[in-house]
Amino acid sequence: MNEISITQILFVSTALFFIGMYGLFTRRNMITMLMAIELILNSVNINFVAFNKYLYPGKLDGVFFTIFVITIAAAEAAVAIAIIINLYRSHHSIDVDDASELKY
Amino acid sequence: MNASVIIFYLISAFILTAGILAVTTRKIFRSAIWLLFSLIGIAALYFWMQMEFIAAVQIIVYVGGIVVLIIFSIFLTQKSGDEMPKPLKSRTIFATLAVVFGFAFTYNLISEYGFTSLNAQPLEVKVSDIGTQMLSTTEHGFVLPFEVVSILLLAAMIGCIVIAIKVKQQEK
Amino acid sequence: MGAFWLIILIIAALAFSTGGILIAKIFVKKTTNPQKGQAYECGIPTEGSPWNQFNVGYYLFALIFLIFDVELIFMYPWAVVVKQVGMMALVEIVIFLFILFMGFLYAHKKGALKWM
Amino acid sequence: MFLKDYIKDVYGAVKSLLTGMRLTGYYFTHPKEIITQQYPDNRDTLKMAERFRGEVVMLHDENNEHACTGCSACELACPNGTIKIINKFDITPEGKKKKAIDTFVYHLELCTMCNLCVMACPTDAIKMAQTFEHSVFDRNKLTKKLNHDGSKLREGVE
Amino acid sequence: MVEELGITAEGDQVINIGPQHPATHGVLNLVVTLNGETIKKVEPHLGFIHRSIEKMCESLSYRQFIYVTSRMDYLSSHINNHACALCVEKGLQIEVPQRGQVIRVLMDELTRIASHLLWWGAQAMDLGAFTPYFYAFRERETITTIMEETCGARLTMNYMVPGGVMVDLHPSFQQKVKEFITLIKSKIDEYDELVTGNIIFQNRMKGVGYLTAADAVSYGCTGPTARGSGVHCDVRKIYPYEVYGKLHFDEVLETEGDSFARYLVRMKEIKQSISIIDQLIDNIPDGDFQAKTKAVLKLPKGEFYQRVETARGELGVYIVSEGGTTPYRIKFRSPGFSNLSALDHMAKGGKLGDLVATMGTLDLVIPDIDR
Amino acid sequence: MFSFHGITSSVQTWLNNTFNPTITVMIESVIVILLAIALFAALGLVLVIMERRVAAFMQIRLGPNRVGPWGLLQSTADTLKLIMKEGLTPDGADKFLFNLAPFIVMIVAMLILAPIGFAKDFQIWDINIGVLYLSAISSISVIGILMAGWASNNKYSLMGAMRSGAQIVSYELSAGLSVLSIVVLTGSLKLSDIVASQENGWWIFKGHIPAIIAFVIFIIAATAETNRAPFDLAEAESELTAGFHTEYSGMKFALFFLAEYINIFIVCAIGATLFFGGWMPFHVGSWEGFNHIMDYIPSSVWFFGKTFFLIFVIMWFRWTFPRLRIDQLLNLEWKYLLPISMFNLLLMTIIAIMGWHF
Amino acid sequence: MDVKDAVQTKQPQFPGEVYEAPGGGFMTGALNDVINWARSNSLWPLTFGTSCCAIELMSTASAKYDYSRFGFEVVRATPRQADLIIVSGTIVNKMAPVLKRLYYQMPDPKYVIAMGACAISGGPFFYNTYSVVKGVDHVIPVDVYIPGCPPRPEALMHSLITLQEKIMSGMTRDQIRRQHNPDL
Amino acid sequence: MMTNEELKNKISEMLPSATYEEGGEWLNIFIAPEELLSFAERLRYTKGLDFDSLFCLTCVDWKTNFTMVYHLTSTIHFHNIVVKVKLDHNNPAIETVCNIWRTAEFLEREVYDLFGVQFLNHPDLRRLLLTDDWVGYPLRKDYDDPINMIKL
Ligand code: SF4
Ligand code: SF4
Ligand code: SF4
Repeated sequence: MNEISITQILFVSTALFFIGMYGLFTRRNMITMLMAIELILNSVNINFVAFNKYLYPGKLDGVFFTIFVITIAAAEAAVAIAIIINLYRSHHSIDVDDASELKY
Repeated sequence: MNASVIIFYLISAFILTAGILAVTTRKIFRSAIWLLFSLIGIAALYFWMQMEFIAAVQIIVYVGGIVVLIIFSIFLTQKSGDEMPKPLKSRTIFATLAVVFGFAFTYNLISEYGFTSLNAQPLEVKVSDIGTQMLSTTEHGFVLPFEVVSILLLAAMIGCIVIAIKVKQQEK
Repeated sequence: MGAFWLIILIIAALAFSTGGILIAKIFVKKTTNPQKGQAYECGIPTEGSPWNQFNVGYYLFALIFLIFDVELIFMYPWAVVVKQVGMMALVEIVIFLFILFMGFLYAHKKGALKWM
Repeated sequence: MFLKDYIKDVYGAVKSLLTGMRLTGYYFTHPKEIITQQYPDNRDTLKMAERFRGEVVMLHDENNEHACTGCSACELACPNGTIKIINKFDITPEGKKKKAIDTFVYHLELCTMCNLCVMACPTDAIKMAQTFEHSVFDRNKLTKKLNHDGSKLREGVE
Repeated sequence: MVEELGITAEGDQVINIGPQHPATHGVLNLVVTLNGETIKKVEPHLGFIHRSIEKMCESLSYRQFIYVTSRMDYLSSHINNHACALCVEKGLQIEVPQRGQVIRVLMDELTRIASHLLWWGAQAMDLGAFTPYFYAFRERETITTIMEETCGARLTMNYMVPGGVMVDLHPSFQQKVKEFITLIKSKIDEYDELVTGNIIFQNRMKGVGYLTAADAVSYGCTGPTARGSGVHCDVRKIYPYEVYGKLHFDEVLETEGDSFARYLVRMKEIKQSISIIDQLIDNIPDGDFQAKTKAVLKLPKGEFYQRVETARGELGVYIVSEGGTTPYRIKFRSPGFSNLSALDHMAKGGKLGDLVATMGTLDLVIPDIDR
Repeated sequence: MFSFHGITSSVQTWLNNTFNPTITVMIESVIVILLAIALFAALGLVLVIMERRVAAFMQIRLGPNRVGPWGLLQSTADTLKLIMKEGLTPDGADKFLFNLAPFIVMIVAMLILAPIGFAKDFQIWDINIGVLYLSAISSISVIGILMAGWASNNKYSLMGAMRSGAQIVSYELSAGLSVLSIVVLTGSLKLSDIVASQENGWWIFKGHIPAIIAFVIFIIAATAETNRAPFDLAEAESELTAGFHTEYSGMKFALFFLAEYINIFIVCAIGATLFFGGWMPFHVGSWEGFNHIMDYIPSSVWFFGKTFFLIFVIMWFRWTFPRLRIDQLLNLEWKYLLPISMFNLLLMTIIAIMGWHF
Repeated sequence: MDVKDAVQTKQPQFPGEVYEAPGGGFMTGALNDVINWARSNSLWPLTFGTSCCAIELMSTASAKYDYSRFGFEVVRATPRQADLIIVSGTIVNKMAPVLKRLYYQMPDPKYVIAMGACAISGGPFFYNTYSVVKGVDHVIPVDVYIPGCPPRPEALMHSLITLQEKIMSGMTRDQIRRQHNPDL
Repeated sequence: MMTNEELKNKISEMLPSATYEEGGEWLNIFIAPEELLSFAERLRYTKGLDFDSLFCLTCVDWKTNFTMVYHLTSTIHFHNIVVKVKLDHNNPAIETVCNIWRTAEFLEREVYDLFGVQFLNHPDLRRLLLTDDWVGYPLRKDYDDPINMIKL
């Protein structure tokens, strides 16, 4: 375990972040975009945990932040999906391009 | 090179491959499944970092909740068997370039920065510690966020319901 | 070294399943005909694809579940320390649960927990 | 008020479920209620009801004689052509031609055990047997000849 | 909430239920349009067991055609045979001797109990409880044994002939039936404990598959299906045949019109049948069991219609005779056919699980519908 | 009386003395793999034959009794046959996911085994988040089912899968809450701690009425989470023919079948651990003599005895009750089980804080 | 419709496909015996009943006769998991393609029992009917025939035992036919 | 409950053109095909008649013509009548009654399937029992199918 430095973990999280970014850029489907956002949030979580683990091993703040991020991610996902489904029902499409004229 | 390192590389490779597949597959259901694997991989990473509690939370919330919800919404909103349209060429190229440069830049920054790794033996994160700190009302306690979370959840729930039921009025 | 045992168990599961599936692959002689691979639907050819848009009547339940699920994970650390912290923990959780229960009642009242 | 109804609901539901479980539990703990007859093992003691209709047989006595005159009444009575009577003409000692049965073809695979042929037979030459173990691998095996080889009409039966 | 949540036609799935499906009790094909779990339309496709019985009967003699009819509604095979025999007798104007009549009625009622028992087991099985099926068959086996002793077969007895019954009762019949009656009276309570009172079962059955009385009449529903909606339609009461006119029994009526009402009707009908058997079993008159008939039957020119009450409802036999030895045209008005036509109406708006429950309470026998 | 503790430690020391650490670990892993597979196979065989015999006795018949002595080889024959049966993959299916799904289900079933204490000191990994780990891992299995249902390209499968998704997801809440009410009492998530805390009496006896309510809710939720009747909507035979595994045949089907039984075993094992003290013998407060006698029965016997008792209860449910409808199923959870278990948890908290339990 | 063709070209030969007993030739001796033993003792029937004979099939399942003693009670509703079709009842022309499809959709090895007069030959509906298939062996190959209308439960069990014997013997349909009629 | 005589009088009032056939158990009324729909409506809704249940609908092939036979009963008064309509053998067609008695929808489909009688304005006239590609109408007397029908 000690042979893995924090940089390596950060590599993973950064890569994951940009993978999420890529998805966000290329996908036009709201659900897939939501998935990409989840990836981004997760990369952040990895960072929190890694920092907590390697830099402040005595504290728990990173852990708490992670938990709260997960909580917020869940709430966000729930609301986002409710919106997506609502949008689908009124527009019959969940493509962002189609929904751009959305007023409310 | 010991077992732990190998496992770390395996997990990382798994996370990244699954992540890449999740954003590139054109079948939306498979995309959700890859996302799921990526998330499970992240949970495994937490396990590897001996943050079992976070790992379990990750699995419960993401795998048991969010992904199931995403899958349901996939069924609800589209033909899950159809391939999604290919993203525009220009957009793909732009996205790839942006992402590669961004990544290179960020990673460069990270590796330049010398993290002062405290070599204190990492503590085992006990659930009871989390609990005590969460409930404590002292300066480092998290009781306020804890209660605020409940309000956040309440708000989210009401939001969902309002949004979902809004259609009801529209239809009438 | 907990994660190690998990991997061992995964290997066990994989070995078990692959072994079983491979035996049949190797030993069983198969017949083929065009109908064999088609979807089974009581013996009548399927009309339309199941991979069409499908109305999942229970997605609202899943939405609400997600909220409660998150609530549940906050309760695990709480439950562990309840005995040490004592009355304070009870008060805090009662507030916590009460707020959520309001949401639950709201959902109930709005009919989100009714079948649709 | 609401709470009271709620509790009542739950109580009633649980009670009804427990009643059901008591019944199945009763049968589980009382193996003597088991009514299974173990078929291939009870072959010796298994007795069919005497009216049970398993297949049509032709009665032959010890002299290998039967009572079928070949009148075809059964063939006519049979609703689905299970019986085919093939007649031949014997020359009686007096030099007269006499109709006699050559083959009584019985298609067991068609027969529906309806008893009409037996009722139609004027001489009671055929009757229903209680056998039932007719399973075969080959459908052709089910077409039977009911009169035994070399059998002949019993004296005095018209 | 169905309309309220903006359900689109895009979410519809068309699903085939049957022909090979455990819930259709045979080879019925229901093409169900589903939206999520909610049923929008049920379209029955018949004919997977259409055996052309009506055409066949045109070439069978009046003695022979009766046996085919026991293959129609094989669960009430006796009653089918009874209807045909009655219709032929009506044409020939034969009076069946008292003993014959009583035997016929006894057999009818035993058949009805057997049929309802089977239905009860199958209904529970449709709803996912397997054990009741075995209990129901235990009692049903007793009936089949009694039948087998007297009639010689377990299911397709072919016991009724024009003019009476084929053979006399088995000597042990009376005693065995009495034993059976005492047995089943105690077992019915068990059934109630296990199924009728069960909260899951009640919730599954109550309030699903509504059928109003007017609809029931319009769809031509008969038997327990219609009586569950409060339609007075028991042929045994309205147009009594054989000795039914002299017997005391109630026509079971429930007014809710949902699946549970139909369920209750059948359960109570078992009790009514028991009481009929109770009345008759000690009073089987002596005498002939069969009227004298000619060897070859010829119906006079004309049309004859006879209706009886089978376990599923009103069975009509319509014979058009040209005066020959075979019917010119024969038509069976089968109860299941009309009952099935109401299924779409009953199942619409319910869940997939309700469809199974509703279909169960119609007690369909597919060969009876397809003929 | 023999105990696993002795065996495991002697094996461990022997290995440590004979080989170097790496090889020791490898040998140990092989042993664990073999044991796990053997346990799986044995459990599958035993549970299937048990279910069939239990069903038969409740249904006043004999059940399998002709294959092998008393029919004990029936499930062996079934398994052999299934292994030797062709495994079809439908043409229209998403082949990759279709073939992956049974593995997922299997892996999940296997992973849940890790923290379960089969006997005294016989546990693969006494993970410190114990019960949380269990509910986390078990929530993955829903993905396997959803995957199987979707990939089959069959309408029945898809509907079954979605039903089971909604169902498993919902009942996780009340299962979690009832587990929590025991955690409140023990103050630890570790399964070994939970077992240890029941040394002088099982929680179901010590925890007053709330423990009993929690137990009832737990067993209901467990039945629902394992897709067992009366909650077997995912494979509701009379509605969806075979639900999510409609298109599976041969060994792949067998894996689902096996996983179902293993899951039953696991939830019952959890139930036994939480409420009946796991491998802990039956102890009554301070009756030293009595407790001593009870200790003579090996701990594994206690564990399996309790687990099989719970399995029997679940089978009893299955062979007694009709199936619920999907909306009733969700109703039951959201209208009854969830509020009751929340309330129950608060009660339990009060008891725990006040120290009213024994 | 393929049935009509099958009926039109009424072959004197056995109409179904005949293939070697699976596994045959590859493994020999004891292993083969074990597999045949497993197969013969674990016949899972498909829920398939069309008419009256299905009721007797149900009776066979019921407590008094209880074919679960042989391990047959695992009735699968989907052909993918079934080994055996008991064709209990009449097959009409409209049903024949369905039956064929169901048979085809079963994974190998698979067996068929024709139960009752109708399934063997059309039985009571052999003459003067325009819609009945005159024997299901025009549609799918049949292993065991049981006459009767309907065959009583014991008869059905006898046929299952017969089928078990056949599987144990490891012989193909063709071989058995040859054994019975050497001149074929 | 009305006797056959009373019914006959009542119906003669309603539809003078109807003819009657004697001898049956119930009153047999012959009417012309065009009159069927309006007559049926009146039978169904006239107070005192209330023939609300069509319990049997069939057709008889008399080689020269088809006769549609409607057996009606009233679940209020319990009287029965039989309405018969003669149809042309070459081109049998008649109005549907499925708006009056819903059960007629299936029954008419069956008659269409087996006899080939066209029901005008029927919502969904398809084959019911036979496969869609079946040739011929099997219950007609002249139907012959040498392949499937083995004559005894
Ligand atoms: S069996 Fe009887 S009826 Fe038949 S041919 Fe012989 S004598 Fe005549
Ligand atoms: S029992 Fe019936 S079907 Fe069989 S041969 Fe006799 S008359 Fe024909
Ligand atoms: S053989 Fe007889 S009992 Fe069996 S299906 Fe045919 S007619 Fe019915």
